[in-house]
Amino acid sequence: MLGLNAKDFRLLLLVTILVVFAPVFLNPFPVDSAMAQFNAGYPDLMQRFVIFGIFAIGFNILFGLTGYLSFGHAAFLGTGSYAAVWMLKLLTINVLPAILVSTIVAGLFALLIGFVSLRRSGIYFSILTLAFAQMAFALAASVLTSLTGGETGLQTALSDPRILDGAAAVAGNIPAPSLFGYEMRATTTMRFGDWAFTLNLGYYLAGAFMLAAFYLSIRITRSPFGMMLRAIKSNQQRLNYTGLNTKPYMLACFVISGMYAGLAGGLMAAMDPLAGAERMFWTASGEVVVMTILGGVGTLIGPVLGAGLIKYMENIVSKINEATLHSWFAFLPDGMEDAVVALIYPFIGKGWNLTLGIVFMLVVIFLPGGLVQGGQKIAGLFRRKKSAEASTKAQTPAE
Amino acid sequence: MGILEIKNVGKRFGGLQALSDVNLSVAEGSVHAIIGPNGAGKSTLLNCLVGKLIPDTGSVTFEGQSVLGRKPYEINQMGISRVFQTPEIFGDLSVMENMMIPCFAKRDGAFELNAYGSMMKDKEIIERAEHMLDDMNMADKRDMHAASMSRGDKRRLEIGMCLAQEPRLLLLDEPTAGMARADTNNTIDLLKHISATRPITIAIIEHDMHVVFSLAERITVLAQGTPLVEDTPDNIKGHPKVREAYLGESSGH
Amino acid sequence: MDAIILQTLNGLDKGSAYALIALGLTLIFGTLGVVNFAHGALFMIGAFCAVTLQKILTLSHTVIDETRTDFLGNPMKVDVPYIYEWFGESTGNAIIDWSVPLAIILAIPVMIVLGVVMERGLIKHFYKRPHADQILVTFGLAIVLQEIVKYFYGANPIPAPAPDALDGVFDFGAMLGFDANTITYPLWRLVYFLFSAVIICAVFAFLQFTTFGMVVRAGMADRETVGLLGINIDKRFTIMFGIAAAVAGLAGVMYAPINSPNYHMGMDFLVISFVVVVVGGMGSLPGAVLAGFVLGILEAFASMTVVTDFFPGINNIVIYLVAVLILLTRPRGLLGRKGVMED
Amino acid sequence: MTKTNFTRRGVMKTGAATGAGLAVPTLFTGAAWSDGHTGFTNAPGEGSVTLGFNVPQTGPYADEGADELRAFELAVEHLNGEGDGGMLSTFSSKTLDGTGILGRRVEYVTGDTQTKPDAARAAAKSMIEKDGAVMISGGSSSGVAVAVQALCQEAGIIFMAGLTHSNDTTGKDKKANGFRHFFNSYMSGAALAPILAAQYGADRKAYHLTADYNWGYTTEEAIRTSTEALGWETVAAVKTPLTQTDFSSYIAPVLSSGADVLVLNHYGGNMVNSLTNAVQFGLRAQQANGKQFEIVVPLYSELMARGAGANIGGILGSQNWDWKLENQLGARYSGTNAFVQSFGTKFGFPPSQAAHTCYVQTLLYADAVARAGSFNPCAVVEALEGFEFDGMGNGPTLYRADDHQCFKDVLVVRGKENPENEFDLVEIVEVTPVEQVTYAPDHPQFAGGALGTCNPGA
Repeated sequence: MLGLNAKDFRLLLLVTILVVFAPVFLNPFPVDSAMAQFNAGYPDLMQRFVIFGIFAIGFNILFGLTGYLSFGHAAFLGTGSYAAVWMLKLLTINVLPAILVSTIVAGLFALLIGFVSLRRSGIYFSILTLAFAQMAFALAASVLTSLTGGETGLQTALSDPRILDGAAAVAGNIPAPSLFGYEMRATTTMRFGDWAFTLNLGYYLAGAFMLAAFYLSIRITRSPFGMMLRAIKSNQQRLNYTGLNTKPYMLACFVISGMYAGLAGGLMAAMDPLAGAERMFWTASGEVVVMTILGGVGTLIGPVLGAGLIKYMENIVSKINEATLHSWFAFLPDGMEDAVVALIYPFIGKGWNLTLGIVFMLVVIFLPGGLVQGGQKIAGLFRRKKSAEASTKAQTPAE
Repeated sequence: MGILEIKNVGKRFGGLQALSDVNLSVAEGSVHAIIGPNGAGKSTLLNCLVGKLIPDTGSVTFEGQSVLGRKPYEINQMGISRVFQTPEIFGDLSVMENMMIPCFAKRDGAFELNAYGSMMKDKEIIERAEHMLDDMNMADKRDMHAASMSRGDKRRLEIGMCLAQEPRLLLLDEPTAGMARADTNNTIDLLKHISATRPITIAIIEHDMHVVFSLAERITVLAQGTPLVEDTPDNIKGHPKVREAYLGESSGH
Repeated sequence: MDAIILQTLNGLDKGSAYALIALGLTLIFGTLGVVNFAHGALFMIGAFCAVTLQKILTLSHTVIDETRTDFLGNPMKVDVPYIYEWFGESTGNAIIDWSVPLAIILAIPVMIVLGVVMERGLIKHFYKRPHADQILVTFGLAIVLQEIVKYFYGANPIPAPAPDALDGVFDFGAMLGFDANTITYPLWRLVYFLFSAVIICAVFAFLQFTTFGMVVRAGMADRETVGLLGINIDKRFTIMFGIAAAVAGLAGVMYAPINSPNYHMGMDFLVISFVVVVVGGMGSLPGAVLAGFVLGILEAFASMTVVTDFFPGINNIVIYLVAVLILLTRPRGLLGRKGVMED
Repeated sequence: MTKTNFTRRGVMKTGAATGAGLAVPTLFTGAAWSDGHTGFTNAPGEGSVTLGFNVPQTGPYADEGADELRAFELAVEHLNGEGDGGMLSTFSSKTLDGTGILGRRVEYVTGDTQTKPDAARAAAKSMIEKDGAVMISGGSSSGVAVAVQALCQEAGIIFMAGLTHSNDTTGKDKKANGFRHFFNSYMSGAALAPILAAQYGADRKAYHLTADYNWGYTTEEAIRTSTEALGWETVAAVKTPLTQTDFSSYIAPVLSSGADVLVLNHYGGNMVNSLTNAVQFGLRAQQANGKQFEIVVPLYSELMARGAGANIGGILGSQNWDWKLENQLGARYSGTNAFVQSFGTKFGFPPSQAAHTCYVQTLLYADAVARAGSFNPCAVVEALEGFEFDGMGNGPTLYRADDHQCFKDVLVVRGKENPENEFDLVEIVEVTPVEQVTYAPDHPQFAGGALGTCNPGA
């Protein structure tokens, strides 16, 4: 189906179901229960899941397939965001041109940086990409303030010209990004008894892009081009002596990966019209590296899982405060309640970074292949229980 | 006029004259061995042929075209394939994929942005690759992880990958180094078979006299960066200069 | 002229911090091939050794002073350090005053133990794992170390001043024949520079002249061969890890008076120190030191207004710009060896 | 626009009423706020109202964020009639009676801004979309304030800024739904300049080091303009990178430049480091142009002062508020002691100016809602615009309608040479009366941008 083998198609189907029903899956707890704190099914976070999913998928095309570790990938995300916000300011509040232009601009930027950085390999390549991204950050935050809005970031404004639809704006308020008049923030809530599920247009647009990006990444991985990229990771020397020029392969891969990042940046701006310099800081580049490794390098679905986990921690665990803890454990006797709260408190709220660090270490120590391997282990357990059908199929790469 | 013509090639590394005034002609369709003691410049010469090094002086032409200044992949696309001392294959890929890559390189050239087509649906490539695996007697290893094979199989696969490109000249750099006797003999048989069944020229750099004398039709002896003699194996065996420079020390073979 | 001398001093001073951190990092990263994202955290912990000693020395018991009131109008609680009771107030104050240099004594064992525990307990299992896994585990570790420090000390910087005797400025002008007060430089920064020079020399001497150092150097060059010789290289690498941690920690202790330590100071240095190591050339200790000083001096000069007037913003990017230029013209950095971490 | 009125509490009620059925999305189109509690984003239900407190919990400003959070907690307590009531007793408006806001119990959610505009917006959005917050407050940088303010405008939520000092927040980036109680760069300049001239003389030569980002620019401009108007000369203004930690190479050339005052337009970690470095280089001990060399830090904060330790001794700067204000300058600043008392009793140490502004903002919001009789943002905006109040610790204060900036007295403070404890690090030098720091709404330093109209969302 769709040019995919059965296994890949099943994976795509699974991801599609997850994306479509995410508002349900992510809100498993009734709205007023104590556990509602763990619900993640609100528009902003769901948008972030899929957008960072796109970013990580794109990064994985580079890192997972070729083994080239770019430590400056956030630069393309940032460039994409700036390009998108400028389109929203200058051309139209419709998000499609913004997303398109952000992808193209990030691709061109990646072409430039890739052309230079790919002259080196290994750690030298990583440091070159890092250096370019840090320069982009530093300049965007200071000297280029007129172009980037500096540290505050670039935003839409009442005075924006918006050549195509500037006149149509409601007086006194900046129009929200929209798709042919349908606003990205348009939201409908469906209620089933105590449960509420939020359906948001922006999320579904971003989700559609994510599915397309995911599908494309499967196609790339299974294509001759993808095989060449894996061959570069495996043995670049042999590839050269097999009459293949690795340079254009690497550059094409780098540009594709940069365009994914640009798409993610463009979508971020389309969901929320703001682009800040800190999106290009090395920690942002490091974050996508960590997402990919956490999920499973070189796997198709891993980076999306990694992105989801980190964004979940950042947005859910950081919001649990002491008062919330007390409300959870109110059923315990007073002394015990305080003890339990005191025990958990360092790991939540302002301590969410600590939990994040611990999760990184636990995953990498116990699941060397990332979350995907964890999933496989669990799946393996179930399979063994079901029957002893030993599927000793040949190891398929890049699952 | 041979298929490969090396004229007056010299190469210097700092104070060391690695090659000087090397003249060599490899006849089309022959099996030509280049032997010599350690440090004689064999590997340097080979690297000059494949584009890894550029000689300071002289010329190297393949089928009348200069190879100098071209990148390894360009030289390969001209029709020269190289087998390495330790088998260089794509260890992370399956055997089949290993074989498909040279098939793509042969058909699509040095770069083709085919990022959307499915590799497993390219009938032409798959047939070619499977045919080559059959040829190499490796059809049963089709789905194996290449890195998990024995050294002999890796060598066999590497040679197969080179042949899949249908090169006119196959360069082998000590193809049996570090191999057990049985694997060595298998490799000799394979190369003999290749030479007999294909319109291909083979140039081989070798240390192991057993291999050299089993395979070569002509032998060039290299010593201190310069060719000493070139002749048939029988004549080389008895040549006093060669004994003096080389065979004396490697009589163990 | 005086501006140039001053900026050179600044460059040497920045450079010595970079060089010290990069030196330790290159022992781990450049030679063991372990991408250690926790190295910055080790530097930070070093600085907090100074803070901790200061806290220990000022451990107090509370006395209620009925004659004064606090901001709420209650009787004032006054903290009296125990050290006053043991040594008297003036000696006690003198000891507290010297807490940063004294912290070296605390930092050396703490850092070596931390380094060894880190290597034996964690890093050891990652030598053969991909770099990606090393990044994740050491990054996780860095966050955990950082958050532990934040939990106990807060996010705000904590001042750890230099001893009064070393807190002044040194007048170079008089020495070099300029007018007085034209070229003055903080004493403590000079101390820092000399201190790093001593540490750098000590590490080099250690590697050069001891049997231990010879084996380690051989192990860096060819780990397998040394292993075959029956020398327990792993154990020595553990010790090397401890030394690297100690170097980072000492760099941190002595840095505390220059900038008040805070829990994220390690991350601020992490990226720069990787750049320094790579620009110096993977696997080269002299390269790391050289690159540290080169980048430090260039950073200092780029901040001069004559330079920024000519190229606005250059002071924001100089280190990275220079790194790019060096890596493009010298494929393996300044003094790098072939084949280390190139794939 | 199809934006459903999404309130968790509301959901509960209607959910119960309609049973397990599938609710049809309700469509609201510009309902007038006067007819009650619908027609705007996150209209609270009958029982409670949720406020969102968005403060830095990780990163360099985490301690400041923690102090803001304490103040919010306290404000919520007082609004709900718990604790000693704090400033409710001194506040000139008497609509708040300790029964929550409009009879609804105040609940709150918290988020982590990480002092990054992106993260701050994510946290704010989560409060708006998930928790149904009807007002967002807090923050400790102007970048964050500007970003979150724009978000709140878009979403139809009231934003009560926390610590943000850049002119832009109520200048070129001002928004109808956003309000700032904290003072700004211009006010710092206007308040400091006369006192600097009085203390150090009118013929000083100043050297500016400025953090290379928006807040740095506006502060430098404000201080330069104000001091130059009084006769000072600006020798040089050098921008320092945002991520700089060691300022030695920027400090070293200061002495030889001919300047006799160094102005550090830095905040937070930047300021702690640059001031520490400047003192290290012996600037404070030097003579230049026959005068004592001086250092000025336009924006002071207690936490920064703590980080810089003994280095702040004798250094002048400005503050929005200080906990000693009422004790030292009398009843004009009433409210101060009430707040300090309840904060100190609960947490054991005096509050910072960040805590104060967050506490006051929460009360001001609650009061505006109570006076308007509605949570509708447009009603709140109307109630706050031009609102004059007193008893919140800053003396008589005006929330100006033109730009939603508070106008009140500004403190000039000096670092104590020998502080007794880590919470009493500055002494109040003088208070600059509000008239001297007031400016026209179209002042060039605030040019560009427009409030727009209030947005009730939904």
